Amino acid sequence: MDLSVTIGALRLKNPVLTASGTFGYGQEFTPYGELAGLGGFVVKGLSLAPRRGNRMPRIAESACGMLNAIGLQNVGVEAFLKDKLPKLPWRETAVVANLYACSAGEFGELAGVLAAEEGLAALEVNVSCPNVSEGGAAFGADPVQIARVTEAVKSRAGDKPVWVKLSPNVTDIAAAAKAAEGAGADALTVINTLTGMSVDVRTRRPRLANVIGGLSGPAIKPVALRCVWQVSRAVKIPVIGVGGIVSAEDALEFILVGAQAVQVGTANFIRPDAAFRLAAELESACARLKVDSLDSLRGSLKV
Amino acid sequence: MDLSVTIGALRLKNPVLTASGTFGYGQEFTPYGELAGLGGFVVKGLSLAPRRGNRMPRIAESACGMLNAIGLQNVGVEAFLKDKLPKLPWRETAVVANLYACSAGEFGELAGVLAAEEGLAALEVNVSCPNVSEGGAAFGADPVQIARVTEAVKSRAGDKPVWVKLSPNVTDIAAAAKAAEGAGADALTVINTLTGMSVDVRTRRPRLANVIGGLSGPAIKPVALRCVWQVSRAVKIPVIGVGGIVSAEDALEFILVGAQAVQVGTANFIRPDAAFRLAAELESACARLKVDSLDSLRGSLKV
Amino acid sequence: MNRNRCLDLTVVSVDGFGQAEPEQFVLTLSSPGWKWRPGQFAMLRPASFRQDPVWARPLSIAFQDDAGLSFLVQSCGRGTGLMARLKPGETVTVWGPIGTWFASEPETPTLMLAGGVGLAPFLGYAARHPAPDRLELVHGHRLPLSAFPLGRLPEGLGRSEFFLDRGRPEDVARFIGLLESRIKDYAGGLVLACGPMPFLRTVKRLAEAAGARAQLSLESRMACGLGACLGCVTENVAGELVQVCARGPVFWSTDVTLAE
Amino acid sequence: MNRNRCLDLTVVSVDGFGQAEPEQFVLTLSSPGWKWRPGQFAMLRPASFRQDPVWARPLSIAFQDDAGLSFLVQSCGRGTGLMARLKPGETVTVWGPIGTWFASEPETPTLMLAGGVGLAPFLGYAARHPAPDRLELVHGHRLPLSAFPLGRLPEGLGRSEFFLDRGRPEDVARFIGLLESRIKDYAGGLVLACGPMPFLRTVKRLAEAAGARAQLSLESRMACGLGACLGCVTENVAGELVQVCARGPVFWSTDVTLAE
Ligand SMILES: Cc1cc2nc3c(=O)[nH]c(=O)nc-3n(C[C@H](O)[C@H](O)[C@H](O)COP(=O)(O)OP(=O)(O)OC[C@H]3O[C@@H](n4cnc5c(N)ncnc54)[C@H](O)[C@@H]3O)c2cc1C
Ligand SMILES: Cc1cc2nc3c(=O)[nH]c(=O)nc-3n(C[C@H](O)[C@H](O)[C@H](O)COP(=O)(O)OP(=O)(O)OC[C@H]3O[C@@H](n4cnc5c(N)ncnc54)[C@H](O)[C@@H]3O)c2cc1C
Ligand SMILES: Cc1cc2nc3c(=O)[nH]c(=O)nc-3n(C[C@H](O)[C@H](O)[C@H](O)COP(=O)(O)O)c2cc1C
Ligand SMILES: Cc1cc2nc3c(=O)[nH]c(=O)nc-3n(C[C@H](O)[C@H](O)[C@H](O)COP(=O)(O)O)c2cc1C
Ligand code: FES
Ligand code: FES
Repeated sequence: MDLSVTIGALRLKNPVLTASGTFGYGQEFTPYGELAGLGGFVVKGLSLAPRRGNRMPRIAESACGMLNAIGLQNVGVEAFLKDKLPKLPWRETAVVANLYACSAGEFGELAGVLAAEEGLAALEVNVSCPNVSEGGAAFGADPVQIARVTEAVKSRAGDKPVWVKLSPNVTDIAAAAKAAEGAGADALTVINTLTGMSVDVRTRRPRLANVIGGLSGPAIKPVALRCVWQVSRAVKIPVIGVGGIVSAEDALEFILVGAQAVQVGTANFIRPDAAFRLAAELESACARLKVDSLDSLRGSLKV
Repeated sequence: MDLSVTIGALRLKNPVLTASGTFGYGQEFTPYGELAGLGGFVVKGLSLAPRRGNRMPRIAESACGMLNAIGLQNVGVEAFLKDKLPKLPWRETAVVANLYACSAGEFGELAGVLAAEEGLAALEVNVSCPNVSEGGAAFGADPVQIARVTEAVKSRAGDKPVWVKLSPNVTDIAAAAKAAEGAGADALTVINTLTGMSVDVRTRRPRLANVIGGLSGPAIKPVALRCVWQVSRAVKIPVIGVGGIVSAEDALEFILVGAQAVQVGTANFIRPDAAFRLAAELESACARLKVDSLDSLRGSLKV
Repeated sequence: MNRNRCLDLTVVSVDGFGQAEPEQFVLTLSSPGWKWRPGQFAMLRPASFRQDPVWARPLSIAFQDDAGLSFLVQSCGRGTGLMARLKPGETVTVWGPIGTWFASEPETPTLMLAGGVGLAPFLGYAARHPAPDRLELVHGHRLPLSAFPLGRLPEGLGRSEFFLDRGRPEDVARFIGLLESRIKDYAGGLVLACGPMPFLRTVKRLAEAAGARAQLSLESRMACGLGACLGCVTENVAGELVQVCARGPVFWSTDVTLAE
Repeated sequence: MNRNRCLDLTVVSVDGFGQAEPEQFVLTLSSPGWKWRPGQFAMLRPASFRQDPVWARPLSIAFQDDAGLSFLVQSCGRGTGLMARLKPGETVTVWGPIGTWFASEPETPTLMLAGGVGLAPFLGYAARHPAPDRLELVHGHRLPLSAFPLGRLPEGLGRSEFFLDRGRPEDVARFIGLLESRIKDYAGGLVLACGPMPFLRTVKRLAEAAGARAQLSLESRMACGLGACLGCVTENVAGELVQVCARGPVFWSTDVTLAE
């Protein structure tokens, strides 16, 4: 069975990617599987300058999920290009950069730095990080801002495909999607984390130093599926589904509601070979669930 | 330990209510506990005319949660007042009506019908039902509509306290809260369900006939806590916390982030005596968690 | 009936039936000493569910004896899968007995129609019946017969078993033929049916065509089992949506539409 | 070191220690045949977690012998509570061995400081040490000593146990006094510590005051155990936030700030 998919001009050997922030820079997972077995992977969010991130504690568990407020700690784009990217098997699988910035200008600059990198298959724009207080949330919530950021990245990205990653913490995600599409996005990644909170009655403290954080994992799958369905009906560009995917059947559910490909996030913590296994099991899951081809499944939900 | 709380002028013997739609008309639960042991209960959403609700299937499970798209099936306000309310122990515990309508005018009319009912302790306004396609979602998303509906209900509610129940499916729940407060709401109930979806790859059908539905249960607790925290910092009126509460410790977490009282929803399906047990265990949970009084706990989160 | 309560019962035994696939087993819990009638069910929630899945599972009461309260369960998903792995001593939260029951008319020739695990309520029904020779059972099944505790059925009962090989269309057609011929003989009698929805639709159609009085035990996804959540409704002939848990699960065939 | 893999191991035994409250137990899994060093840990995820909780749990490797790979676990929450209920034959997904380890300097007098279940890595450390008479253990504990598998410790080892009665302030103060006096004797030696964060801060302070070289095994909430999620970081003296899982868990005391 042919599992390859195209996202615009980009061809992936299979529709299984890993989600930004849950897969480090890829290298951390090499003991547990072959990166080349994945359709691709998205590295941890990159900013122009290195970022220290939020104070500890940064993670907490919740029912069938987890909260994080890492605060985009990262080595900065220069160190990434110098120390990380050269070691990644980008000839064998798609390596996608995830861009984080706090203004359209900075986003453009970041895109400019990355545009010429032959090792990168696409640029994913994180307009929706709900963890960071300095304005990240605002981008994701406002279609006008989304359009501005998308344009800024597109104008500097050369021929790199630009994926815009949407936040579910909005009243109308279809409007956000259309704004990104209208501004030239090549694909949309749906969804980033839901904003949540966890507290400890004993200590009377929040379980995250940042107080609020991003909810991810199986708990959010119904919200992610709904968003992917709404977005893929609202736009013509491909949608990459993410949120609570653990099994091959989960991945197929996202394709059924319209996703072109999927990303595996929190499941990488359930077991480090989760994404590799999912990719390897996709074909047998299709057989079991009587799916002839991903194309025939895609968006075929009978409503 | 004094567990009584006041919500505006209304005094409850304890802060544990049950959530609308998860507790029928109260009567269904009498084999499993004493209604008088609750601070109060909110009955299934009422509309002017009886409503048939959505097609089947109407419910589906998800990881640590469930989806529902009941579509506000109810006997209508007349039948409720005639057949249900007289049987309820409203002298011993607070019975709260939950109002559902599709326009400010209808909401006002409903409030007018209920205003004189001595058996009702308060009116809760459902501006946020995400299940119903005919405009319910729009109210909850738009502060202007929320204000209009709140005013319409307040103007006809006589001296009944009016609680406005907010949807979490918005970009800015604090803005929604302020709109309701500004329009005269006596309290806010936070939150209604998150909009979600569930599908079956085998049949390629949605698991809800209505396609989308409301996500509830432990899975959404982090989102509910975050909303209660944001809202209770944004307004001066009392906030009633709801979303994923199962244990007495969960309830105290909501009070810690600012809630005056709580509602138990999906947990009533985990076991039918859940709310009764929670109310009964609250005092010992306080002792175990070193909470001297609910007042000292309320909003005492150290951030 | 006795006042319902929510009880924490203890697993007495989980008796599987050899090689059946999917698994089918009799789950026996410490006896709550219920007064119950065949056709009624209970909501079961093993402590091992924790918070996922959130709902209890509805199961027909199969029998209650000195050993305890027993259910015949087919493992077909998350919840019943967890039930299959229960060990003696574990806790199961239970509420019931719930709902309506099958009419018992000892003088009336009565035909019991069971689809698969829909056999469950008829184990108790047949055992209680004062005159099993006026009872007949037709049982369509896809699992080997050894997967069913047929030893529980009384002597003297008329019985036909029909093996539906993975639901092959030709088998289904022949099974419907068998149902039709048996139901015809009960025009003046009573027909009781329990099984999956397509099976119940067929029984309803055939019984009404034959002029036989029929009761159907309906299945539906359930959250509360109390009539409160309105998640399990079915349409009655007055066009109302009524709760299967509280107004059923057993309905007269002519009272419900079974519309999709 | 050998290439890490994610393995599904089988529970060999769960040996509790009588009446200890909270429970403490030795969990033994079928041996993966790891090469490992004391101080390293593994991520464990029983199949019984299903999707809740989502994370595996980090546990120090206590020892590995013919019986299998063993961990000393204190049941203090959801995850360890589920581990306490594991039965032989159940599956536990494991990845490891992970992280840095305690320095082994057979010629150097070495002081092991264990807070509670922080004893775990020292079981393997002491067992492997060629000259246990150059080793000393100070163990502060709130559970009865019978809750610890002290029989695993070699002969000849210097040992002092200190009972902290529910962490009473006066006991804590006396325990700190004991630590201080013992650490002083290792100014030219090596101090190794494993236990809760306040305990590690105290050891760091005392060791640095005494001029003793000290290694600390840090605890942190962990999601991935791979250095990927950045959820478990601690500050090093260069002011960077480094992953406890990948750059630790064992750090030289002078390399980390332990700032709150
Ligand atoms: C009144 C009543 C009596 C029942 N008696 C028995 C019995 O005696 N023995 C027995 O084995 N089963 C009985 N059932 C069916 C049983 O409740 C379901 O098989 C069970 O709830 C499925 O749970 P699960 O978690 O294993 O499957 P899930 O993972 O929840 O679902 C597996 C499949 O079963 C479907 N399903 C889920 N719940 C139900 C349900 N309540 N009814 C029908 N289909 C469902 C799902 O849509 C899915 O396709 C009864 C159901 C009802 C309503
Ligand atoms: C490198 C390392 C080695 C460890 N070795 C052992 C060992 O050998 N034996 C042992 O019993 N424990 C050990 N721990 C601690 C153990 O991982 C935690 O006790 C466990 O993860 C708690 O899980 P839980 O679900 O039972 O508790 P939870 O319900 O998750 O939490 C209970 C309490 O423990 C805290 N907690 C949660 N996770 C951790 C954590 N990873 N570290 C510290 N506190 C935590 C929570 O904040 C909460 O206060 C080690 C931890 C690390 C990081
Ligand atoms: C620990 C952690 C860190 C994350 N960091 C990023 C990030 O840097 N950039 C980003 O766009 N999304 C980030 N995310 C969001 C995920 O990429 C993903 O959108 C989200 O977790 C939902 O998917 P899941 O439920 O499969 O985890 C992070 C998520 C987690 C759990
Ligand atoms: C089956 C079901 C029906 C509901 N019906 C209503 C309703 O009629 N009116 C309303 O305001 N909220 C309704 N809700 C929302 C709940 O009152 C509550 O806000 C929500 O479920 C979150 O709380 P929980 O996680 O404790 O269930 C319903 C929820 C469920 C699960
Ligand atoms: S299951 Fe809730 S009404 Fe029937
Ligand atoms: S636990 Fe993920 S980086 Fe250490």
